[in-house]
Amino acid sequence: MRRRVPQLVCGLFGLLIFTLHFLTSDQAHRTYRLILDDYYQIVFAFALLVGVVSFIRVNLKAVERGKDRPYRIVSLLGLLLMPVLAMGWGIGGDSPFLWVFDNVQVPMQATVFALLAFYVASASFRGFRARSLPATVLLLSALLTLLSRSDLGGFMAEYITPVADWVRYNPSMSARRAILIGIGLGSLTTSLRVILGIERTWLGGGK
Amino acid sequence: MLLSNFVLLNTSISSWFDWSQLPVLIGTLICVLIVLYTTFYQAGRRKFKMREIAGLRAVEDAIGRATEMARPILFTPGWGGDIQRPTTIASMNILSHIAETTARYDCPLIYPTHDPVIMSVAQEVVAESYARAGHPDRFQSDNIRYVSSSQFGYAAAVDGLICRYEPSSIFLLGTFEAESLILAETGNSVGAIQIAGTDSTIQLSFFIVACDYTLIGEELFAASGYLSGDESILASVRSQDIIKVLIAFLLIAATLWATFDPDSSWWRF
Amino acid sequence: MDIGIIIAGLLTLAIFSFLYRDNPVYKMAESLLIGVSIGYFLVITWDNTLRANLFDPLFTGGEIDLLIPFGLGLLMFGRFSSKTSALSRIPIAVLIGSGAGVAIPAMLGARTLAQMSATVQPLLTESGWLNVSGLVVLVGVLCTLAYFYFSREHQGTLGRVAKTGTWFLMIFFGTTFGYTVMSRMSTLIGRVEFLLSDFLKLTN
Amino acid sequence: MKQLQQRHYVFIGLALVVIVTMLLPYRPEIVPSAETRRMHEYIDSLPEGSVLLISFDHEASSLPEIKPLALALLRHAFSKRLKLIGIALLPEGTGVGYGLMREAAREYDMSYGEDFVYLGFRPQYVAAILSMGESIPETFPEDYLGQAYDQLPMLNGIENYDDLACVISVADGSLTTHWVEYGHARYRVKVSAFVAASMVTTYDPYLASGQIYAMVSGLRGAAEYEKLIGIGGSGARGMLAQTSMHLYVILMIIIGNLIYFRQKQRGRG
Repeated sequence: MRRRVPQLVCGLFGLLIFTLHFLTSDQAHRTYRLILDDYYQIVFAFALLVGVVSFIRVNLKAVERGKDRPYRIVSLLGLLLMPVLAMGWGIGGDSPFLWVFDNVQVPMQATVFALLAFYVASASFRGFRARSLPATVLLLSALLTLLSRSDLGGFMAEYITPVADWVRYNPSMSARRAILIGIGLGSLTTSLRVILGIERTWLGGGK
Repeated sequence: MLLSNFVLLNTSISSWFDWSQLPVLIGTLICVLIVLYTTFYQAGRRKFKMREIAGLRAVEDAIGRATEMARPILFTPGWGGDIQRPTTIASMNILSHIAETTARYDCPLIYPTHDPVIMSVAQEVVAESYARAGHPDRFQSDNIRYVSSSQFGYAAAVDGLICRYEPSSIFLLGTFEAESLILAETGNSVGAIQIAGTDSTIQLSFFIVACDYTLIGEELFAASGYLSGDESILASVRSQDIIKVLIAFLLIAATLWATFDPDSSWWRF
Repeated sequence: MDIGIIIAGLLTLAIFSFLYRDNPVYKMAESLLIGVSIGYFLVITWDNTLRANLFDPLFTGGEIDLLIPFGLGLLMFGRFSSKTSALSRIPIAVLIGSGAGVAIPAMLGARTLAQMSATVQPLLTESGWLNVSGLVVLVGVLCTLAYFYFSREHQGTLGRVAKTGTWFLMIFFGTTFGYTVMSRMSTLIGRVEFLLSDFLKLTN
Repeated sequence: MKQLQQRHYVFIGLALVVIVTMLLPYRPEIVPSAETRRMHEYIDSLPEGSVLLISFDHEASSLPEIKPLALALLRHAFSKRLKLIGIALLPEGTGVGYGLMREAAREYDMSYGEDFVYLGFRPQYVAAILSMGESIPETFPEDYLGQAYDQLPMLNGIENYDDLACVISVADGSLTTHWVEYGHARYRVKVSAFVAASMVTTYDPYLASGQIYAMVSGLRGAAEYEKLIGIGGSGARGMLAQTSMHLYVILMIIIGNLIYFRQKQRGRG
């Protein structure tokens, strides 16, 4: 019962959505939209509440045990701050809510993102070793692209860039095509197994 | 009479069926038949064998290493996916296998995610694996946690977990975006053995450079079958192979056709 | 100076300090980022989804059919107790099932069929020359597909073809790496521009 | 410990390169690529009053790369007197998209509601894209500022994708894929893209197959577009730093290999 019902629901919804994809009637389109738009979002929103409660619980427990106490408190305060600001002053144009978003959250996120530039440099230093033939091909292809997209003028623009563009549009793209086809097939069969009820891992494993 | 009925039926079909999607419908039906054939007909007759994938042996090694060193394993499905994504399901399959082993050796398994639905499903999967391994008491649901839905909030949180737990093995299996290299380089700095696998083609290039082993695209789906030993997944890997052979023949035939008859267009779907 | 810029600048430096190593300043910034970003997401989800798409239309607009997703959502709360947690499988089943239903035509149509069609090109140009680029693409796709063939060990002819496939893969990874380096550097440029011109006022 | 230090030298070198080049006043010459020109020609060819849907499919964190791209597009579109509808598929891009549209609109004296509108954010991007194919007013009953859809004069008669010239996705990640796989594949809407450089190879197959009509990428693409429309911007400002950082990465790859080969030789000796 704990498995059968969800499995049945899953199969039915899968079949329904799949069928609706091929239909043109307004009713079909409306149902398609209702399920994919409203159902998805609303269930997700409730799941988020569950997730946030779990986050708070994990952090409160840590505060009790005294592990990393100041950090956990900062996390919890940050989490509390945003809804309080939103409830007090709204979330529009010049609200404190957006001010915190713009001056606290965005700069930190952008900086975490910018860390990547440094990691790219250290990964290039460490990972791009010509250990084998394929590794050498990888290295040369990366060097070619980097050179072609640097503004060094003259020789580069005339000879390197066309070669790099040819590589990008032909051998490089063909590999990505095959990866896409492969992933498409993998996703397709996984989805089929989900609808047919053969794939049950999401129910906690089906063995 | 019969003929007019048929015409009527035909026009009524054409008014509610989206004809531009016909190739997709035919393609799907062919694939369904092949999957059903390998899953229910062929699977009963012979055992599927699969070629060795280098990353797979590494998965076992990585689990072994963590249990030997008695250090945690960190598994994260990336920021890019949601539960509807087939890649996430494949990643859950591998998680289930890893959790079974960590349960047996009582090795902590940390699973941070950006998606509360994925968190719920992962808790079920891991709890069930611990029960299957005979150690339901060792399961700690708090180790499977929602960190933040923001991309770099998630990245910062996972980075923090990596630095503080110093896991011996890190599994980055799922759908990743730009956060991939942040996680992989931080993992490298604490000396963890790292196994990555994703359907995000861009991030593959970073994983190839920064991780110890990388499952490329479809290999992730195959790996989920190989590790779990689930015959039905192996059967669907087999069906993917059959479809691939069909595609290869179709591509060659269509190319030859197009070469000799450049005005043809039957191969444009 | 604008207090917002000072805070943003200090937090930027706090995150950059992680490059040296994990430290209390970074940990503080990280904890704040996690908390604030969850709070932000919570507010946005409340405003965009729960209020705008559920409670308003249901309670003031009288759209009773929204009771179904509302009920499904409430079942997620089953997770708060281990006795009722199995209830949450039903809404999850709806998500996974409908996701699979969408994915099948999408994956087959846009990924597989469209990519196949685009690969097919006449191998002779109009003037009768061999279309080298077209041939390279076809060979690349076929060899890489062979790499993803799992049913047999990669030995003999299949092995050689699959090995050629790995070269194509490596070319692709190299190109992607190159382009992504560009992108990552741009982000750092943006951050440094902020620090130099807005925060430290060294340039304008 | 030794690796830790090596890492730090690499970091310090990069920091020096970017800081020094940003402080220098030199600006290199830029030659627009064919790809960028194609987009420029397309927008240029649209008759006055055509409606474009601009989807801000990015996070706030990638603003440094996205802003010059988006501004170049908006300035060109407004100067051609096209009508623009803005939306966002990621919550963090919402405020950013609105700010950018207002900034560009001010420069060209465009008025809200007549020449451009901003509909705001919709969660679940796949669902949102599909839903707009059925009905934009039902997907966005009100705009970002809370005004009803039918109260905005510009939106009169705009029901779904059939009423748009093109969808332009301004993206830092894989969201454009969904425009292609759901918007274009199902509703045949024309899709073009302004994307972060990291996404270029992801979208190449779609560009080549015509599923994406035209694409401009990266800070460099922005600099090229700025040159085509004759307006300078921050794209051009960063180009010297960009080139120097590429050369730095190339240098790192070479030094890494020199060390590797020396160690290998020593190992043999």
